[in-house]
This record gives sequence, C-alpha cells and structure tokens, in this order.
Amino acid sequence: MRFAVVVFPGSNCDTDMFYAIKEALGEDAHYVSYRESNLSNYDAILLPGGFSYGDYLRSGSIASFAPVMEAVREYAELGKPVLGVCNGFQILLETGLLPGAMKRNDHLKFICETTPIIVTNNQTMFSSEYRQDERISLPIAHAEGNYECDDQTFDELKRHNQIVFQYADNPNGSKGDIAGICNKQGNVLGMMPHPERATVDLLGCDDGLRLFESILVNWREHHAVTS
Amino acid sequence: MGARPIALLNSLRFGELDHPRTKYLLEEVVAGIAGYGNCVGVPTVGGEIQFDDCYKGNPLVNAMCVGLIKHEDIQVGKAKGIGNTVMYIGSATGRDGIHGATFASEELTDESAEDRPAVQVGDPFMEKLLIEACLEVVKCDALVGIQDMGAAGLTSSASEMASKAGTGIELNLDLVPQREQGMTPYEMMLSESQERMLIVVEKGREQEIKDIVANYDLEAVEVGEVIEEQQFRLRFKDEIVTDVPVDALAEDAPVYHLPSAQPKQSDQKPASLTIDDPNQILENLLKQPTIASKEWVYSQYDYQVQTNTVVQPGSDAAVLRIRGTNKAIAMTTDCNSRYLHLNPKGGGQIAVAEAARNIVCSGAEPVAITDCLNFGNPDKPEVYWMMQQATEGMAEACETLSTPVISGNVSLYNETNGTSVYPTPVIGMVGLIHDLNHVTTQEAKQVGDYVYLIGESTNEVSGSELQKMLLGYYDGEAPQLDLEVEKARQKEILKAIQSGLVQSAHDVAEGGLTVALAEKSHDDAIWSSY
Amino acid sequence: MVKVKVHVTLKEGVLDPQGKAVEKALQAKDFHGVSDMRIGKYMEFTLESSQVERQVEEMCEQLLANPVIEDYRYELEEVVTS
Amino acid sequence: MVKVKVHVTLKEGVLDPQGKAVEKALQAKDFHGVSDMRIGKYMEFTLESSQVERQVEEMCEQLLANPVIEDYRYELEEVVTS
Ligand SMILES: Nc1ncnc2c1ncn2[C@@H]1O[C@H](COP(=O)(O)OP(=O)(O)O)[C@@H](O)[C@H]1O
Repeated sequence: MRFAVVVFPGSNCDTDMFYAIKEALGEDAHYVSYRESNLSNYDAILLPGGFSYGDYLRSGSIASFAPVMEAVREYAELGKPVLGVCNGFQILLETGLLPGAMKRNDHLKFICETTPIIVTNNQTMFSSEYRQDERISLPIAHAEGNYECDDQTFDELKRHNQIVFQYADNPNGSKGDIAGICNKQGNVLGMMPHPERATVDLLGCDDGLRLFESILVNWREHHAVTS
Repeated sequence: MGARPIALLNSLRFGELDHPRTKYLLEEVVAGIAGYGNCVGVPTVGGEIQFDDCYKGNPLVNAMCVGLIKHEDIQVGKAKGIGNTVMYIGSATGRDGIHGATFASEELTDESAEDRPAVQVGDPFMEKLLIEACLEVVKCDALVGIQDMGAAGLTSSASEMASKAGTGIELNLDLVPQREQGMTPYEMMLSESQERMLIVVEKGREQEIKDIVANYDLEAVEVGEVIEEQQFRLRFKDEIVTDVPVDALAEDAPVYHLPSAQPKQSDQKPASLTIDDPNQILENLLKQPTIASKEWVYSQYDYQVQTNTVVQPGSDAAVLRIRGTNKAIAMTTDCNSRYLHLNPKGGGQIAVAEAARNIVCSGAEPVAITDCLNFGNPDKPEVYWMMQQATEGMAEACETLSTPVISGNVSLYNETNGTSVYPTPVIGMVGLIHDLNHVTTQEAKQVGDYVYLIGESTNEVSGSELQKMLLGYYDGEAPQLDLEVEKARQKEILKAIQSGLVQSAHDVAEGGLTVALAEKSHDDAIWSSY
Repeated sequence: MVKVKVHVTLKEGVLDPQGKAVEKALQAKDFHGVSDMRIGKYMEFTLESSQVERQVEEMCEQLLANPVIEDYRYELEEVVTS
Repeated sequence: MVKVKVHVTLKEGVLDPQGKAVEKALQAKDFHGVSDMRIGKYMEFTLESSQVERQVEEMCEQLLANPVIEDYRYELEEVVTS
C-alpha cells in the first residue's frame, strides 16, 4: 500500500509519520510536497502534525490554501482515506473537509503528555482494529486542540457516528471531549492525538499502530473485492 | 556544522517563586522556550530549574542543543578559496538587538530597564525553514563554509569565517537584505536579527544554492566575496566604509588578565540544624520548588517529536535512540550553584560529577560536556577569583572522568544593583548507551526489589535544600568530593547496569537520600514498602 | 491606495479561553471591576485595488477570519500620498 | 460602567512574522496589492471603576501589552444601562 505524507512548510511530524508507515507498519511511504496537485498515485493521504506556516493567524489556516489541498479535496471525494493528525486535523477543519474549528486549549498552554483515549466508533476504516469503547493511550502535543462547533453540528456529528475518538480525561476543553472526528462518508479522519508517535514499545506506547493497521486491512479488503 | 538538531535542554535559574514577578517571568520564559522549540520540531527533552534569591533580578536561561551528524559530513565555518562568493540566507536584517552582546555583558541597574535594545522577536517558522534548507545546502559540494549570525551579527560571523581560513572578506552592504529603511552600515553590521546564516560558496555555483533554498521559500543573496588580503572590508553606497585587518576582529582580540582575590571567609561556625519532626520536614522538602516535580514545565515542551525519545523528562537523564542502530544517547544539564557559592572549586568539580552521575544512572557512559559559565562582574577581583576556581575544578573533574569540554558559552555581568548571582557554570553532558537494553530510569520497578545505597553518608548539610529551608541561607563547607573514588564508583555502577543487575538507579542530589527515595517511588505501593 | 483596518472577534456565544484567562490574571494583579473580556485580532494593511470592498470581504472570508467561530468588521481610510 | 476597547500593536521596526506570513499567503492566493500587513491584538471588556483611564493604562502597561515591543491605544464608551 502506498501512503503519501504531505509536507507543508513548517510540518515537523512528517518524518515520524513516514517512519511509522515504513518501519512499524512495513508499507510504502512517500513525502509529497504541498505544491503537488496530483495524488492519484497513492492509496492513502496523511497530513502530519507540526506548525505549518508557523501556525500564524490560526493553526492550519494558511496551509489550507496550499495547492495540494485542492488535490486532497478531490481525493477525498473519491472515498479514499485521508488522515489528518494534530496540525493535519486543524488543516482539514480550515479547509472545510471536516466541520468545526479549533481554539486554544482552555488552560492556554501547550500540552505534551500521553493521555487515555476512548474508541467511540470502531466502525471506520481507521479504527476497525480497535474494540468498540476500548480505552487506549496516545500521546498528545498541541496548544490548540480545543474543538468547537455549534450545537447543530455537534448533534449531527453524534447522529452520524462521526465522533471516532474521545478523551477519557479532557485535557484541553474540547467540546464533547472530542479527540477525533470523521466526515459523514467516514473516509476523512482528523484527530489531535498522535498515533504515529505510538507505534513501537521502545518509546513507551504502541496503541497507535492499530490505527494504521486498520487502514491497511480495509484497503486490502476493498482491494480484494475490486481486483 | 551540518548536524541535524535532535534534542534541546534548558537550564533555568529564577528567584524565589513567592514573588509574583518571578512567577510571571517563569511562565513567560517557559512559554517562550515551548513556543519556539515546539515549532521548530526539535524535542525539548530535559533541563533543570533551581530557585534562589540571588537570581531574582537576574534570571538565567541557558539552552543546549544536541545534534547528530555523520563524521564525513562535518562542516566548518571557514571562508576558504579566494574569489568565492559570500551569501546570506534567512530573515532580512533589522535594527533589532543592536548592542545585544554588549547589553548582555553589562550590569543591570534600575535605570537600565529603559534603554534595553530593541529586542528580537523570534520567528520559529523561519527558523524551521532555515534549518531544513541549511541541512540540504550542506550536502551540496558547492558549499565551502557556513556559520550562523549570532552575537554581534554579521561582524562576528564574517570576520570569524575569514580569520579561521586565513583569508579576507569583502561585503557590499547595499546587497544585504534589509527590513527597515535607512539602515547605516554600523546598524547592519551589529544587528542581531535572528534566523540568519552566512555561507561561502564556490564561485560560479551560486545558482545551485539559490535553487535549494528556494524550495523552502527562502532566498540566498550574494553579499560579498573572499579576498586574498587578510582584510575585513565593507562597501556601502560606492564607498569603502571599513577596511581593517581581519584578525583584529577575531584571533588578535586582547587577552585579559584581571586581578583576582579570594573573598573573605566568615569565621563563624556554621549553625547546626535541629530536626524535631522528620515527617513534616520531608513533606516540606518535597514541596520546595527546586525539588518538586517539574511536570508543569516540561509538559509544555514537545519532548516526543522526531519519535526518538526513549526516556522522557522526569528521570535523571533523557535518552534518545539513534535510529537504525542499537545505541542511544543520554543527556542532562546540571549545576548546583549553592556548592559553588560555598566553594567554587569543589562546587565546579561536583557540577561535572553530578552530571556524570545522571548520565551513568541512565545506563550511559559519559562522553563529553559543554558548559555555560554564568558569573557576575569579572572586573571585581572576587568574581574573577571564583571564575578561576570554578573552571579549575571543572577541568580537574573533566580530566579524571574523561569527559572533554567540546564547546560552551559565557555569560558575565549577571548582577543587579550590585548583587551577583552565585557562580553558575551549567554543565551539559552527553553519554553513550552501547545497547538499548542498558537504558535505565530512576523509578523503582517492583515491590520486593532490594534498595542499595552506594557511597558513604556523612553529616554534610551545607549548601543543602534542608539548610536553606531551615535557616534561609547557606553556610559552611561544600561537600567533599574525591574524584578518584567518584570515577571508580561510576564505573562500577555502569558495569552493574550493563550486566543487567540493576532495575533502576538514581543519584542522591538536592534534598538528600529521603528525597531521592521519594523520587524513586511515585508508585504508592512501592513507597510504602520502604 | 487605502489603509484597511480589520477586527476579527470570536462570535458571541463562543467561549473565549484567552479572554477569561486574562480577566483572571488582572484580578490576581488587583485590577478589579473587569468583566466580559474578549480577545480578538486586529490587522492593518495597505491595499492597492480597484475593488477594495469586495476584495477585503473575500480576504476576510477566505483567510483572515474563520466564519465557523469568528466575525469580522473593517474600516477603510484613503491614504493621501504626497 | 464603561466599555473599553484596547488595540495592542507591534512597535514600528519590530519584526512581525505573522503579518509577513499572512501577506505572503494572500499573494499566493491571488489577492494582490496588499502591503505592510501588521497583526496585533484587539481586546474588549467592561470596566467598573472610579478611575477608568488610570486603571486602563496601568492594565495595559502591566499585562495587556508588552511595552518592550508593543504599543497600545484605547477607547472608552459609556455603557448606558437601561
Ligand atoms: N565556557 C566555554 N567552555 C567551552 N567552550 C566555550 C566556552 N565558551 C565559548 N566556548 C567556545 O568558543 C567558541 C565561541 O563561543 P561564543 O563566542 O559563545 O560563540 P557564539 O556566540 O558564536 O556561539 C565556541 O566554539 C564555543 O563552543
């Protein structure tokens, strides 16, 4: 399976994402520039964390303008997997591929820690290798992870099972303890926790690996049917 | 140098936390370090903080960066090859930080608050682009030399590069990218605007460099050339505004020999400490800001980015794996300035020894140190004497423990209204872990394991947190250190760790044995079994 | 050429963690009587354009403000070039 | 009771990386003619005080602005309580 890791100016979890795919998952990973306009060669698109454009103005706002985001939008419409982690999630929100917006953490501080996460929906192509309501541990590292949306959007998220991950111990004030949401079709996931930092036991936690395995398993199933 | 930055550490010294201004400063400094370090994508994996009144008017912020490089890729900042082109990469030059270096080397008084130079506003985003661009530039063989613009800006970087190569340099200041209008040559040459690099490129191959940095939305601009005469020559609006021998700005700088005098010792006997309620004392000790958990600080730092952090902040030393090998590096910063205050030489030895203990406890062999010498006004014979003593002590310790001093920094005139900070030579040490299986942390692992105390315990409480808590000051003799014993002991402990006998290890430092035990046992079950 | 001044503020009803924190900090510093603190952004720039208003509005909607949580307003000032 | 509106802006000559980045982004998005973009903060709050002006100035100097790199200015509006 071929994964694209999109690199924006200021991305800094791009190599982590790359190695998670290459070394932990054992699949093919490629860096793709934010200038790229054609993504048809890839089976999944990963938008990594970091501080694209220094997070100036609002995190993810300037990156949402990058040429590659037009291609990501088209790619997402085909129903193929798009995962945005941390800054990648913020970019997906700013682009409008996911609903809502991100505010500064309620305590206003950057927070780096490993925190308990609930798998609220294991029926997506990103979470099928977890058990429903399973409690896992994932690292977080962000200053703006305080998810916000209006009540109507929130109801819709719940109604369509779009809340995929929730914090067990809300670290940032996020509405409804939201840690990760997907679009209605279920092929675009944005999440603040970093699964790519949790793929080897040596670094203290490997609960993130199953997220990538889910993508792989679902791709293989899909592929077996179509080919 | 061409190395990729893989870790940051910082050493902080502040006044007592009960002062609102100190709290504010601590919060802002930590947020500043976090804001920049997190953005450039280099994990901040360690550091230390000590609170003492002497730092109230003059807090210290020392940063250490560890980089990783292959031997064959090492670059030096040399302006070699007559006719080669000098190029400038990064942010445009503004009037910020002019005289920053001299300002940093002045005693502060209440009046000087007004005339601080225009401070630099950091642009970590630009820094991140600059890091990535430079790491690609150093792989290009058109590059001859590279140097950052630090203190005294263009002046230092250009003259040092030429001096090291035995050449001269000529710059055309009209070509220097400028952020503000009407800058004079003087301002341009002394500006300390951040996020700038100076490089020397083989004549005729400038375009290759321009193309590389353009990929990162940056520009490389030709600003001058390497010349044969060993002169430092500046042109501005068709005029030569400076023409001086290069070495006058670098190598030939005068060497100072300042008067030195040992401060008067008080001949009063140190007060003795009386302990009536040990439980209460322990509880209070654990609450002292210097001893309490620093999680509030390090949870604001991204210590995991680059996914190499095997031991996170909170243990004796941070440990990072080296991808693609079975090895890891341990790193730590340390300096108990209270001992230096009582005895600069002994304290200097202890600073190095303690850093090495931290490294050894993590399963690593100490390899090298860097240092930052923070002292008061060296024109005062007593301060100068302390510098001499401290560096002598450090040098002895480094020799015995085989840890060369490979780099460092100096920060002088740390005085406010005549009060100097304690002598604070912060040590940054790195160590090598030969096998990932040797990685060891300070936390006890399971109930039933034996606890060993290694070394002799004597009645040495001078300069301790306990003394400060009970008396409000430090006096007496700093603890004794026998470097040979220290060396032997560290070797033995490392051997024990490497042979798999040790579950966890921790050095006894501030707060003594009880605090060390408490820190080893965050787990209640383990704590109650002591 | 005009000078454009844009104010971007959080929508009413959207909680402002920063405003709340600053309010608290003021109290802690013994500044009393402050309430309803809201913190937004203020941008100033010059614009050379034949359709100033339309361009400013598009800029605000597409980049300068996030319509999900923010409102914007702007003022224009003719720049007299001498 | 008064409504206070404070503008905090970077001093002239102080680097504004945020403004620069936004200006570039606008250009890349084909919004032309924008220059000298500077981004600051805008704060609104109500204040109940007997010495409004003095208090606002002290608040700005001590907390709301960083006098080393920032300037501030403020406006006051009487709040008519019905
Ligand atoms: N206290 C010190 N111990 C060891 N090396 C030092 C010390 N101070 C400075 N150096 C070394 O001297 C050189 C110049 O240092 P410095 O003037 O601080 O340079 P810069 O400001 O460019 O970083 C560097 O190689 C630095 O590592």
